[in-house]
Amino acid sequence: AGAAESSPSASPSETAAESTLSGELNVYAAASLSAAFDAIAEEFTAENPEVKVSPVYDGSSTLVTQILEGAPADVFASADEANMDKAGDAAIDPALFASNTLVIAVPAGNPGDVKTLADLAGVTTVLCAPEVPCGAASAKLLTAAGVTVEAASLEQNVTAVLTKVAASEADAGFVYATDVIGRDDIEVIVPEGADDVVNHYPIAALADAANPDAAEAFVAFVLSDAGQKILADFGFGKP
Amino acid sequence: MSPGGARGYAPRALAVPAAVGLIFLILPLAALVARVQWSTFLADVTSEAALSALALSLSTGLIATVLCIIVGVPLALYIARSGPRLAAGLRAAVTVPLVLPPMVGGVALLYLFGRAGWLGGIGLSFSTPAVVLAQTFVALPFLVLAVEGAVRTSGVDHERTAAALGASRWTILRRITLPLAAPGIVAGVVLCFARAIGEFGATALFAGNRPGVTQTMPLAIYTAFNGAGVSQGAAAALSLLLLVTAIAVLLLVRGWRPGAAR
Amino acid sequence: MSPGGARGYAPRALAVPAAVGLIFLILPLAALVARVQWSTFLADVTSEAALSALALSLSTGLIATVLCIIVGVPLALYIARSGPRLAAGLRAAVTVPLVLPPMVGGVALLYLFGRAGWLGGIGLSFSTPAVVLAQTFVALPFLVLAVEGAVRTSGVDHERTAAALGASRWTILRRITLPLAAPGIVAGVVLCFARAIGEFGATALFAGNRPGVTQTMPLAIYTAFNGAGVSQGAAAALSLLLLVTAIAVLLLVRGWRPGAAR
Amino acid sequence: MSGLRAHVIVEREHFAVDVALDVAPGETVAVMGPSGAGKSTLLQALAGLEPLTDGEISIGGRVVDRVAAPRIRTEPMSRGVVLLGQDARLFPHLSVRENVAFGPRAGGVDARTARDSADEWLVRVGLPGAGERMPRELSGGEGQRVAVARALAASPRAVLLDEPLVALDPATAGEIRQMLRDQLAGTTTIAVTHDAADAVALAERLIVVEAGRVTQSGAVREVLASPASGFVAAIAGVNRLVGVADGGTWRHGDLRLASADAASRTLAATDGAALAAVFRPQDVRIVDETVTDAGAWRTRVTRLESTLAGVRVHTEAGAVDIALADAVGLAPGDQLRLQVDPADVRFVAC
Amino acid sequence: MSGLRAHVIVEREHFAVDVALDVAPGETVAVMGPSGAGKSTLLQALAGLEPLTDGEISIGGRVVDRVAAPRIRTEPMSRGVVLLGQDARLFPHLSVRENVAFGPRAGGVDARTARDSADEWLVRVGLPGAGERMPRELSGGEGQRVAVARALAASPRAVLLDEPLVALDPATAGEIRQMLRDQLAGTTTIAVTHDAADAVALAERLIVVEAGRVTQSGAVREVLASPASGFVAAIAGVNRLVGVADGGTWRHGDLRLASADAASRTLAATDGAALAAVFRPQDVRIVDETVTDAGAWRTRVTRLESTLAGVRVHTEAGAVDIALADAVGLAPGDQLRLQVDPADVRFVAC
Ligand SMILES: Nc1ncnc2c1ncn2[C@@H]1O[C@H](COP(=O)(O)OP(=O)(O)OP(=O)(O)O)[C@@H](O)[C@H]1O
Ligand SMILES: Nc1ncnc2c1ncn2[C@@H]1O[C@H](COP(=O)(O)OP(=O)(O)OP(=O)(O)O)[C@@H](O)[C@H]1O
Ligand SMILES: [Mg+2]
Ligand SMILES: [Mg+2]
Repeated sequence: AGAAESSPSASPSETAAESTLSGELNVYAAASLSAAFDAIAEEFTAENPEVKVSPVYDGSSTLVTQILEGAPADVFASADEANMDKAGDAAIDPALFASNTLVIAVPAGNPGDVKTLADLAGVTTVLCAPEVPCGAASAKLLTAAGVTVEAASLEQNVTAVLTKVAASEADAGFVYATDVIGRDDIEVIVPEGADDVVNHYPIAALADAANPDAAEAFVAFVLSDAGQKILADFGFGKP
Repeated sequence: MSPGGARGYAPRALAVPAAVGLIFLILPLAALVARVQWSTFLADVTSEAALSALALSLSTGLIATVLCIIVGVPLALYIARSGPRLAAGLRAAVTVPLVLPPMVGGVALLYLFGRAGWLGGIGLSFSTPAVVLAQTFVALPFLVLAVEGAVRTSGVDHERTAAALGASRWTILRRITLPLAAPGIVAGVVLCFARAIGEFGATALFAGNRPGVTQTMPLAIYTAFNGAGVSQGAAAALSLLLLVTAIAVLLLVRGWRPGAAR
Repeated sequence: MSPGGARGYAPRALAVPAAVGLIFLILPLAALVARVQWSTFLADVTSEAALSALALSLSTGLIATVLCIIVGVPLALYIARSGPRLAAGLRAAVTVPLVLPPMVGGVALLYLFGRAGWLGGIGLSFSTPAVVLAQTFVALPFLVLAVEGAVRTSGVDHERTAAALGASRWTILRRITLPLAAPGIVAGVVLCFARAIGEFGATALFAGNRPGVTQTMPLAIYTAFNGAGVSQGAAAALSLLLLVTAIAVLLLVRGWRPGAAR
Repeated sequence: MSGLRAHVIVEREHFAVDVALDVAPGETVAVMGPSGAGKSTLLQALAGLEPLTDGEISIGGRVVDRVAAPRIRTEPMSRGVVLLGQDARLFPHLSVRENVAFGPRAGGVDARTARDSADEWLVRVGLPGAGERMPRELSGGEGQRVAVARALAASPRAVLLDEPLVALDPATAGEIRQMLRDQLAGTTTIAVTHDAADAVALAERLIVVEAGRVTQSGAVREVLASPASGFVAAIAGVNRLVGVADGGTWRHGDLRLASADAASRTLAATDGAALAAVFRPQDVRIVDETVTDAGAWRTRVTRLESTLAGVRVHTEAGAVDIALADAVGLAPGDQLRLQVDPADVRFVAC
Repeated sequence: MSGLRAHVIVEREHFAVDVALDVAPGETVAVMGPSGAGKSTLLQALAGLEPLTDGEISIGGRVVDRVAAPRIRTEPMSRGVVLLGQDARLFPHLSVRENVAFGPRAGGVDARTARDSADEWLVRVGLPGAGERMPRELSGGEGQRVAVARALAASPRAVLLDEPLVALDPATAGEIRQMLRDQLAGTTTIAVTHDAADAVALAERLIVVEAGRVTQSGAVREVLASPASGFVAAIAGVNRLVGVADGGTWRHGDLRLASADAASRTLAATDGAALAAVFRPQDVRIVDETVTDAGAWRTRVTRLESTLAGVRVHTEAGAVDIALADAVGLAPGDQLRLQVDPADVRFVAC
């Protein structure tokens, strides 16, 4: 499920050769992108040594509010399309650059003995609130599977779900695949039908960018093969 | 009380920074109110979710405040009457939950009372008592420090006089110490209640966000704010609702206007 | 001062709730400390990001506290010396930012100082001054209410005596009013600084989360906590760092141990 | 140095002060009156701590307080008047020396000079070396003396003293009284006191305030010698019986006194009017029932009071001082016959 | 009703109290002493507000405080003793009635009864109808009286009064003194006072405390009549000159007094020893330089003090009371020749 409104404009090597970009580049990215974007920023800086990338990570809705109120952002990478939509005209031609799928996280040792989506109905399960992206996705997944889960709590974000699971407070919860990379206190079960409920990440340079050229270049880099490879390394799916 | 006397002799020029402070506190609120979508305001604040969150906030906030008073006033008295070294240590301990970002406080509570925690047996998770506990944890320091300051300021002379008249320790507490420190205690209770009712981070992590059970007003506001596709008007409306209610409660509490003395 | 006297006559049984309160405040912290990953602890707390966040937190926290003192103490004095009705109204106004979930406070500040805001021209948002402003906004009420309680408790008699000795209003303020209310002012400053340094919600929204510029310790903790793929050990370690530093600062401040009187 | 001229009217719910006074530059005036008469209220109004309901206060010829238009209200600190209040109210967070140096410091004196002058004042009030102590480490009398030192150290144009010698033993009080006399010579002073000895020792004039009004005023000894009210008689320690002048004699019940020398003019001039007879209890004798001389009367004992000199027997009509031995067997309710030599009696209009 | 027996030792940095006393059940004892002598410290220790450094206190035969093992320390509220402190310290947040009713209420009396008894006490201290007022609406003397009422209303087994009549005018003080006498009859009482008249009127015995020690004690009049120290002479208002007994006469400078009747035994018994001569200033006369009779001496004027009766001339050796007119032209530094009738002199061992 990719969107092809934008195409990679230049290969990384080309950019490096011609690089006349400089200055500071403020990248506002969803918190779940932090690890991946740190790596991308490093790579990007290697190619554009005069550009200093300053990533700012927070919840997408917080970031979009700030952008609308004049935050000095050049690039906005949202964790969902709804928040990118809120940015409206402030974002120039948003492009999808990654996707993420839900997994069932259970505490190490799986005390609730969860194996399938159906098992969630019988154990303490926490979900994201339906208003937030991960909650909407979880609901979609459960509905598709025909499972009704009485959530013990409707968490505000994925981290809260993870925390509850890691603390064995809940026996299971839906989180994104990328959230559990490298955690040894959590076990992951990939539920059936997860691939049908995919969350897409859009990115865009911003109309008010103080450094529009670099912003455009950064967006291009994320969408380039090099960028995509890094994202894949951090568990993100193809856009 | 002569007016001149009761007002003391603060320099008049202080009115300037005082006004600056007041304006600084009020202006953002005005900006917030200006952004409320009045078209959906009524619907927003009378939605069942909003009202149940409000009811939950008020009830848990009040219970937490009462709990804070029960354990906090004794703790404040104890610190106020300790020597300087012990008092400094105790104050530092009390300051801890204040400095901790509430979110971390919530995690700490989870580690303590969670299923896998040291006191996991209590089975508090995802329940209303967990909300109260989270609020108590973050609000208690405010009560303790404010009350301690007031008790220390009011001194022990009147307590000694009461003891010399044969009053028991409990009588002294009830009729002398607490009434004399009343302005400070009122301040402490206000701080405590306000902090409890506005508490978000610790509650979100420790108690979770279950409508009707643990979804307090701040959680509802946060949800509204983060809700995809929803404008922030609802969040502003809910904030206003919380604000007005909290202040109404505070104004209703009789002690809130301590006057000079009864 | 005789020890018996200085300690007053609080009922001994109060030691029980006081101890409960103290334990309740300390135990979660212990649970948190128990979860710190000591293997990565040193690396976590000495990372450049952690240290720059800490420095930013301390500097902005201290500046915000100073600002709060400058506008808050006058405001507190003014409220303390007002009649009961006016005082109640002013106190209600001061309570506003306290009740507002900090995130909403951040939104309000953004509405006020943001691009489209009434004071948008100043261009404060998303800069270090914005952090200070956010901290001041959320911490000011604590200072004001605590100081007001203390000033009210200490009364005006000594001010009148000083006036009758020919002291100017400023002299009275500096040498009588403030020293007499010192315990309460210390309490207020502690509350204020702690709240400022622990401030998260309003800062996150109003100032943003830019490392080195607006990423204070609580934001760094939040980022560590929310960052994908990272365990919460780093967040716990950072919390501990913040905690220890804040308490060290508070213990260093001389007035923090007011003793009985100078 | 500046005179003080005032008409102070302060009205409270159940009480009003209405006192006019005029103190010449450098003069010391004593104010006496029963408990609750309004003395402290008067001083506080003069100092600017109590707002006037009406009236006017001028100090050194300058109006500092006026209720009528144009309204004037100079703040306490700008009046150049120092008030030593009835409570010592030392500043608890300042050392004794800092307390005493407070006034000079507030008046702009540099720290060193203020400190030295504070130490001198502490010597004057008999507390050398107490400078480092904190107020809570002082006894009641020591605190009172520090308060006196603090007030005087402020070197005011005028001083208002509200019972400066209270809480002091007679020996210390005598020394401080002497010190006040020396130090206040030439300073306009109003001193409220409950001890006639203070008034006599310190003041030129005495103003008696009762229930908010001036009931008598004049040279101290003159006022004490001709008490216009029972209160003044009590502070002067004399009997005061109100009777009528009646053809050259004075009558009160069965007591008749003929005019003796000096009093004759008064008696004659006020024929038919109420007139008070004033005489000292020590000039009264208990006499036999058989004595029917002039100056003898029958009365009933109301109470016995032990005094330093012996026993004062209070009766329905005057008190009599007797020796301890003579009081044996005397009890309230007993009938007595008393006598006074008309030569010892002063007649005072009332 | 219970006696009080104590040996109070309180040590402070620069000061120590070491006083033993024994008050019989129902007895009233007065304590006098210079400012800072330790009187208030003594009362506070007895009340339990000041910890003992050493010693023991028993009330009604029960030990309530003992430093030596087995350590005992009964709290103030459990001693059955009420202390009226030197500061009135009314509870500012309670009405006058609630202040007075505080003790009874704390003692378990029901609200109505306590209220009624408070009103009765207010009548006794001359403040009927003041029950609804707040302490800050009282004058100094009114506050003092409310504090007295509050202390007595607590109906204690023993009462400790620290200057109960301070801040009161003589007329009111007389009434309250009488009231105290009536109300405290039969209650064990220790009253600190600065006024010998209070001691005479209220107490059977007088204990003089100077610099933390008892310097004299005994029946009130007996102590005042034979002052063992300058302080006691000052409170008794008498001259006290220390000289030596020398073969039946007493010498002090050029003053020689032969034994007069009663004193002869003392003089003879203490030959060669230091001995104080005690006589009243009003018994001294200023005489011509030519008078060389016994009982005359030369001395220099140190200061003049105006008194109610006239002028008291203080000299290097004793004071003399003279009439106002006679003081004209007299100044400090003048040489005088004084004389006293040996019959008016008491000799006191020292
Ligand atoms: N703040 C007040 N409000 C109402 N009445 C007051 C207030 N202060 C004093 N009074 C009353 O005013 C009267 C005069 O009080 P004031 O203190 O002037 O008396 P005083 O002459 O100094 O008496 P004392 O010798 O007892 O000190 C008293 O009846 C007192 O009860
Ligand atoms: N808390 C204290 N710390 C140190 N010294 C003190 C303290 N309280 C009183 N003193 C000293 O102890 C001595 C005795 O004080 P105390 O109050 O007993 O005197 P007092 O006899 O009551 O005098 P007064 O007649 O002036 O009230 C004084 O020298 C005083 O300075
Ligand atoms: Mg008075
Ligand atoms: Mg004393």
